[in-house]
Amino acid sequence: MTNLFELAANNLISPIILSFALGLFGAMARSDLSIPEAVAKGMSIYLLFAIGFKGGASVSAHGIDATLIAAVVAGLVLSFGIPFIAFAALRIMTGLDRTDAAAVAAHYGSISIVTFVAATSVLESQGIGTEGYMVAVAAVMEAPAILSALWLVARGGSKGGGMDSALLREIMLNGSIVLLVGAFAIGALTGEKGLAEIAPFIVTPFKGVLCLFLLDMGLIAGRGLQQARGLIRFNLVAFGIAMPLVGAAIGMALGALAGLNLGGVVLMMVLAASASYIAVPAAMRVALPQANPAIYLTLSLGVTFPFNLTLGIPLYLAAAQLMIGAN
Amino acid sequence: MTNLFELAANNLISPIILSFALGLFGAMARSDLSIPEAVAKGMSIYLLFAIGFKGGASVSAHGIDATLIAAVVAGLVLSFGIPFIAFAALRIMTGLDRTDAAAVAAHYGSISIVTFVAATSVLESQGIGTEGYMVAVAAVMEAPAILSALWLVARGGSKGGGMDSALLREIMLNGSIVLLVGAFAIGALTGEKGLAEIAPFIVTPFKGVLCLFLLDMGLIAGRGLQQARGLIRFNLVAFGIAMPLVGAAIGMALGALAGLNLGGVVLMMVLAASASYIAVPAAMRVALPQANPAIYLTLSLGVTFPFNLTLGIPLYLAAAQLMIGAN
Amino acid sequence: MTNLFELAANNLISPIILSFALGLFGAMARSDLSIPEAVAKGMSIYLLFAIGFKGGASVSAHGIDATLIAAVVAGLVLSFGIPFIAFAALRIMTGLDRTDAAAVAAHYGSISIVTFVAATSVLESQGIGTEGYMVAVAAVMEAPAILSALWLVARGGSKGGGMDSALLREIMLNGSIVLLVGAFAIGALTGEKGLAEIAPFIVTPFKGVLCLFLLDMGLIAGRGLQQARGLIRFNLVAFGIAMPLVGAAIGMALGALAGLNLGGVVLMMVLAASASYIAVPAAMRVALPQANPAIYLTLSLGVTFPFNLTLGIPLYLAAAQLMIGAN
Amino acid sequence: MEMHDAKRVSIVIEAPLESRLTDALTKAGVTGYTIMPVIGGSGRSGQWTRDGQVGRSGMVNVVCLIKPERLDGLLKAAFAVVEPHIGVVSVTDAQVLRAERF
Amino acid sequence: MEMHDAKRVSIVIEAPLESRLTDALTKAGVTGYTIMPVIGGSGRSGQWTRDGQVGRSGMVNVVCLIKPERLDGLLKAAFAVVEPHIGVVSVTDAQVLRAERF
Amino acid sequence: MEMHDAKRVSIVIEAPLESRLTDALTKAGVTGYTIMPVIGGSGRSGQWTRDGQVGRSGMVNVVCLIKPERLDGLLKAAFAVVEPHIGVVSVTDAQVLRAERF
Ligand SMILES: Nc1ncnc2c1ncn2[C@@H]1O[C@H](COP(=O)(O)O)[C@@H](O)[C@H]1O
Ligand SMILES: Nc1ncnc2c1ncn2[C@@H]1O[C@H](COP(=O)(O)O)[C@@H](O)[C@H]1O
Ligand SMILES: Nc1ncnc2c1ncn2[C@@H]1O[C@H](COP(=O)(O)O)[C@@H](O)[C@H]1O
Ligand code: NA
Ligand code: NA
Ligand code: NA
Repeated sequence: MTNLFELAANNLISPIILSFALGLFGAMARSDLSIPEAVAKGMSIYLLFAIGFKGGASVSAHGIDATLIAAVVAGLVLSFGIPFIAFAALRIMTGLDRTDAAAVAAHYGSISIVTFVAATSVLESQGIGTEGYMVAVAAVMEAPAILSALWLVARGGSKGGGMDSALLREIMLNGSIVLLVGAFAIGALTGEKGLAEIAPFIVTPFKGVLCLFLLDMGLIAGRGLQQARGLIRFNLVAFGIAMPLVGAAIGMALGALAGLNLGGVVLMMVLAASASYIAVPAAMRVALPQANPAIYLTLSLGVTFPFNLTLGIPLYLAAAQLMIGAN
Repeated sequence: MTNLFELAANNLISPIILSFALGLFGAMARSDLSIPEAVAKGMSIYLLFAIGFKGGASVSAHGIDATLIAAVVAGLVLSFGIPFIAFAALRIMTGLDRTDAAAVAAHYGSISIVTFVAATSVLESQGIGTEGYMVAVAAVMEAPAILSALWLVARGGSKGGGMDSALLREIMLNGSIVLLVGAFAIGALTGEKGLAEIAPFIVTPFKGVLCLFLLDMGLIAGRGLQQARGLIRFNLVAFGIAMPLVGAAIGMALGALAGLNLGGVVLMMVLAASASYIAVPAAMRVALPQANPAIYLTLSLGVTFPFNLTLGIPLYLAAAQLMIGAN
Repeated sequence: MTNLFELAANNLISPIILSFALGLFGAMARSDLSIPEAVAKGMSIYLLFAIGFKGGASVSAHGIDATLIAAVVAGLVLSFGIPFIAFAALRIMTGLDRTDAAAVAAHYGSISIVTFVAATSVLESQGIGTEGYMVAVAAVMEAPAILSALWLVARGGSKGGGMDSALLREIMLNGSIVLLVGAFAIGALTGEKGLAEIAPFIVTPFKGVLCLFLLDMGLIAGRGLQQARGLIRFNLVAFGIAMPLVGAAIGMALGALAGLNLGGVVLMMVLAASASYIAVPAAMRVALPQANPAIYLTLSLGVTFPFNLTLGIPLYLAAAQLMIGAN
Repeated sequence: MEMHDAKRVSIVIEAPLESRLTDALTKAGVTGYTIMPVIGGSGRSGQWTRDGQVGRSGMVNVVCLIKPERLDGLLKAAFAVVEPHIGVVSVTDAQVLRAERF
Repeated sequence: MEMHDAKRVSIVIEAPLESRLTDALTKAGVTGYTIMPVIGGSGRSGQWTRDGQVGRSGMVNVVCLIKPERLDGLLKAAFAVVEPHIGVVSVTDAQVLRAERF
Repeated sequence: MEMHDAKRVSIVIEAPLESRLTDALTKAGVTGYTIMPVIGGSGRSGQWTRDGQVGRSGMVNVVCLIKPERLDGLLKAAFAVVEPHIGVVSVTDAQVLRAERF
């Protein structure tokens, strides 16, 4: 278990985590430090393109192994299923009404690609390999949770859980999904040769860009937390920390069942444990406008995201090593 | 000729072309994927700076050879002359009126720097050297076509082909020309030493940035094509594919006449074959407001640009190799 | 002294200086070349993060030496003190009234981080080492000058030199200070290992980004100079060149007294000689709205900045070598 | 210059709903609109800013000039979209050149 | 649709003063405002543009819809902030949907 | 607070014509204007958005507050620039603080 503490400590003083902390501090201290919207969006496009491409190139190098289908199915099950668990937990643990609970649940069924990226870089630094197609698993997990949440609301009879075909298309063809899957396809098609051509852009400077992006996430999370003071009571915070643990546990089971190797299982845990804060909030504003964005944004970006980033990832890795054995 | 097919196939599965295709797909599927305007402009500034600087540094390394003047003159002749051919072809082949035809003609006399960059990178990957000053030729070819087009309109007696001194200055001191020529001058002055200092910024990550830029071009072209559905009839599309072939043929003749080597001739063909979609459209909005932007933008960015990018460049290279012999 | 001329010539044909000159030319020629605000801000965030991080990593590598405290104190003295000298000089040399003179004085007491960066890169290219904590000295010098200037106005009895606690917090927690100090802390905490992780982002492409940033500074300075034509009389220009020389002399004395090595002394001179054009102008608009921004912006960005960049830095280096001896 | 009476309708609406609103306006017969950015704001649902945002968040301002007689139709169409959401609809009297365009 | 009279106040103010202005508005009882970007302009203090700017420069436009009876309070609060600075305050008559929000 | 009658003229014009319009306004004696960004729109010439654009495309909104008696001169000047182009000119009644500035 010293291993775990070492890992956590090591993780905590990485430039990536400290950049997030700096952003958090800047926001809390009410500094006017901010990253222009266009630059933040540009960085997120860069990150999605790079992670997708690298995943595709790795699939092209190592071949599609038999577990790919199993992993994708596991991802779908998680994304569809986790919202039900989250919803039940929220209704029991917290005073949230059906709509707010469903909206929060949608976020936890979906994923945070930045948490995924951070986990990949921790695994890399430990020399643990991962299956390239986990990127595709991440992509398929973005949307289904939204459907489950809307079903939960509709079942409750409340009006407004509006899912029409326009919304469905928007969710499935969401910019981040198209970019992630598209870059994955390009990486898979052009393979190692394509990767070699653009590696000086998407591989070597990647971690540095991630630092600036996390600085921005820290600023946004910090400002969100300040706005939401008073709203976020103890029970909600407890949910925001307990839920990723539950998700990770289920993710570990399904990942192992699907036959993933150690790195893949950890990534599956991270996907299950992380909560969306980009695609799902926009969909919720359209489909569940009565739900309070301050609640779901603060929980996913202000509580669960930093928890996963700092303690979650090393914990999931340690747990996976314990259960599955080192590689 | 297997060479040509191999080359074309190779070109078609490069990350650059596939990124463009991804953009096209995203737009066609009506995904909300988009690149912020500021980021797109930032990338175009980066590309112009990098290409200009590298051209200048290469001139400083290899010296100004005797063909420089000839190449510049050839470029001027092409930019002034091609609009007349394009105009005649449009009036014969399509039902465009004088103003629309002249506006389209201006675009084909001018150049697309991204097509130029893509051709340079194909040549590089084939180990074919190019003259650094071709960048300067590209710069001088941006503007003259506009003058020819306005003259064509004025000769027709229609009002509105307004060219005043303010417009002339705007065209000649257009941001992209100033940046391209300025970076070329900086590259020429600081030479290999200057290039070495900033190569990790302008050389190694260049291709990756180009991918993201082409993703954006694909998005814009795709959205333009959707807007213009119905407007773009068969004859116009035929023009958009035939005209670059005609341009390339003339470019090959003049490039060979000017004494350029194989790579230089191909670049001259590409410059002649490509159509502007940045500087000329803005000038047309000022000088020929009656001309329909949907026509000239769709033709240059939606038809000719993808044609050159995918099939044109390998074709021009194969043709040049056939006529001039491999270097 | 040939050394000085060689150094100056060398400096003048570096890509960095020529990029600034290109921007100046573009603005003067009234080209529409411009860099989007978001991209310019993005680059400044990148530069602050990179310079801070590298400073911190270098402190972590070389240890905090005894002169750190002395250097910080020297920086504070300079930032508090220089405004008094500048104010007196302005009142004697120029016709500026008390408020305008105080506003200008605040700029010269504070610092220009880009000039600091440019100096660092000249020193590096000469193989002269610098103390990493000079970045921290730069950070502490940003704000105190503002207090001195407001005191000068208040003492004169004119109303409007308004310093309230909100303004004080804004100045101290200004985005650039938080980012610079924060990145310094991250660099110091993660050390050489952290630096190695993100060096391909913050070290290798740094100079290239600096070129584009200086292109932008040139554009802004050039447009400012054009706006301010007529306003900037001979006496003001003379101040804008004499003041950095005075500042550098005092900086040299205090730097040597603090026990800095050659590189550190030069940086201290550059900090003393340079004038702010980002943080201080915004503070002046709040605290001294009657002061004319055209005067202080043109002096600091249009006169002193280019002077330091081109002639100042080599001059300060030569002077320091003369007085302190090579390393 | 000859001016013609018109109404200027300004709708501040959440960005994810932009295309739904413009579709509804188009269906209601509106011949044109202009979309203007909003960088921040404050209301009953709190304060917000665009700074550093990555997703489709914040609000946009859709501005529409129309003939006065078409106001009611437009407002009904807009209201159907805005109603369950946060957002602000305001109307001012205006005059336009080239009325044939509206 | 039922509309309610309101005033639309638009304040173009220097960006470094934005938070001071919105704080003053909030203190004066304003329940909401929208901040819109400005990319350039010209006035007695010269011409400016946002292009390439790095610091907190230029102006922003704070727009506020309020009940007519609150106009005077708002203007007093705004004026106290704007007075020593460059900037422009204008008011237009407007009508709003959902007046309970203002 | 003392307010003064004014006209608020808003001109949505193609970006490449911006400097021509502001030059014309300045020549017509306008003492100030504010330029606001536009991120998209729709009209007879189709739909457009700024997203991902590289060139000087799209439209901008030039807003001008003036004394009522100067309206006609301004409109004539503006119309001379806008006339052959796409674009929209609208005028609303407004009131301003600090009228000496206009
Ligand atoms: N009185 C108002 N005047 C101008 N804008 C407002 C006003 N109230 C709300 N808004 C805008 O509408 C958004 C949502 O308002 P609300 O629904 O009150 O939270 C705010 O963030 C503002 O951008
Ligand atoms: N008459 C006006 N109409 C619209 N905006 C104006 C006007 N006068 C000034 N402004 C804006 O307010 C800013 C400062 O104006 P001034 O204080 O006159 O320099 C200008 O840069 C414009 O953005
Ligand atoms: N009725 C309208 N209301 C508001 N903006 C309009 C209107 N009509 C046109 N516009 C704007 O003016 C641009 C050009 O209009 P048009 O000339 O009709 O294509 C459009 O893209 C819109 O940005
Ligand atoms: Na999840
Ligand atoms: Na051409
Ligand atoms: Na100084």
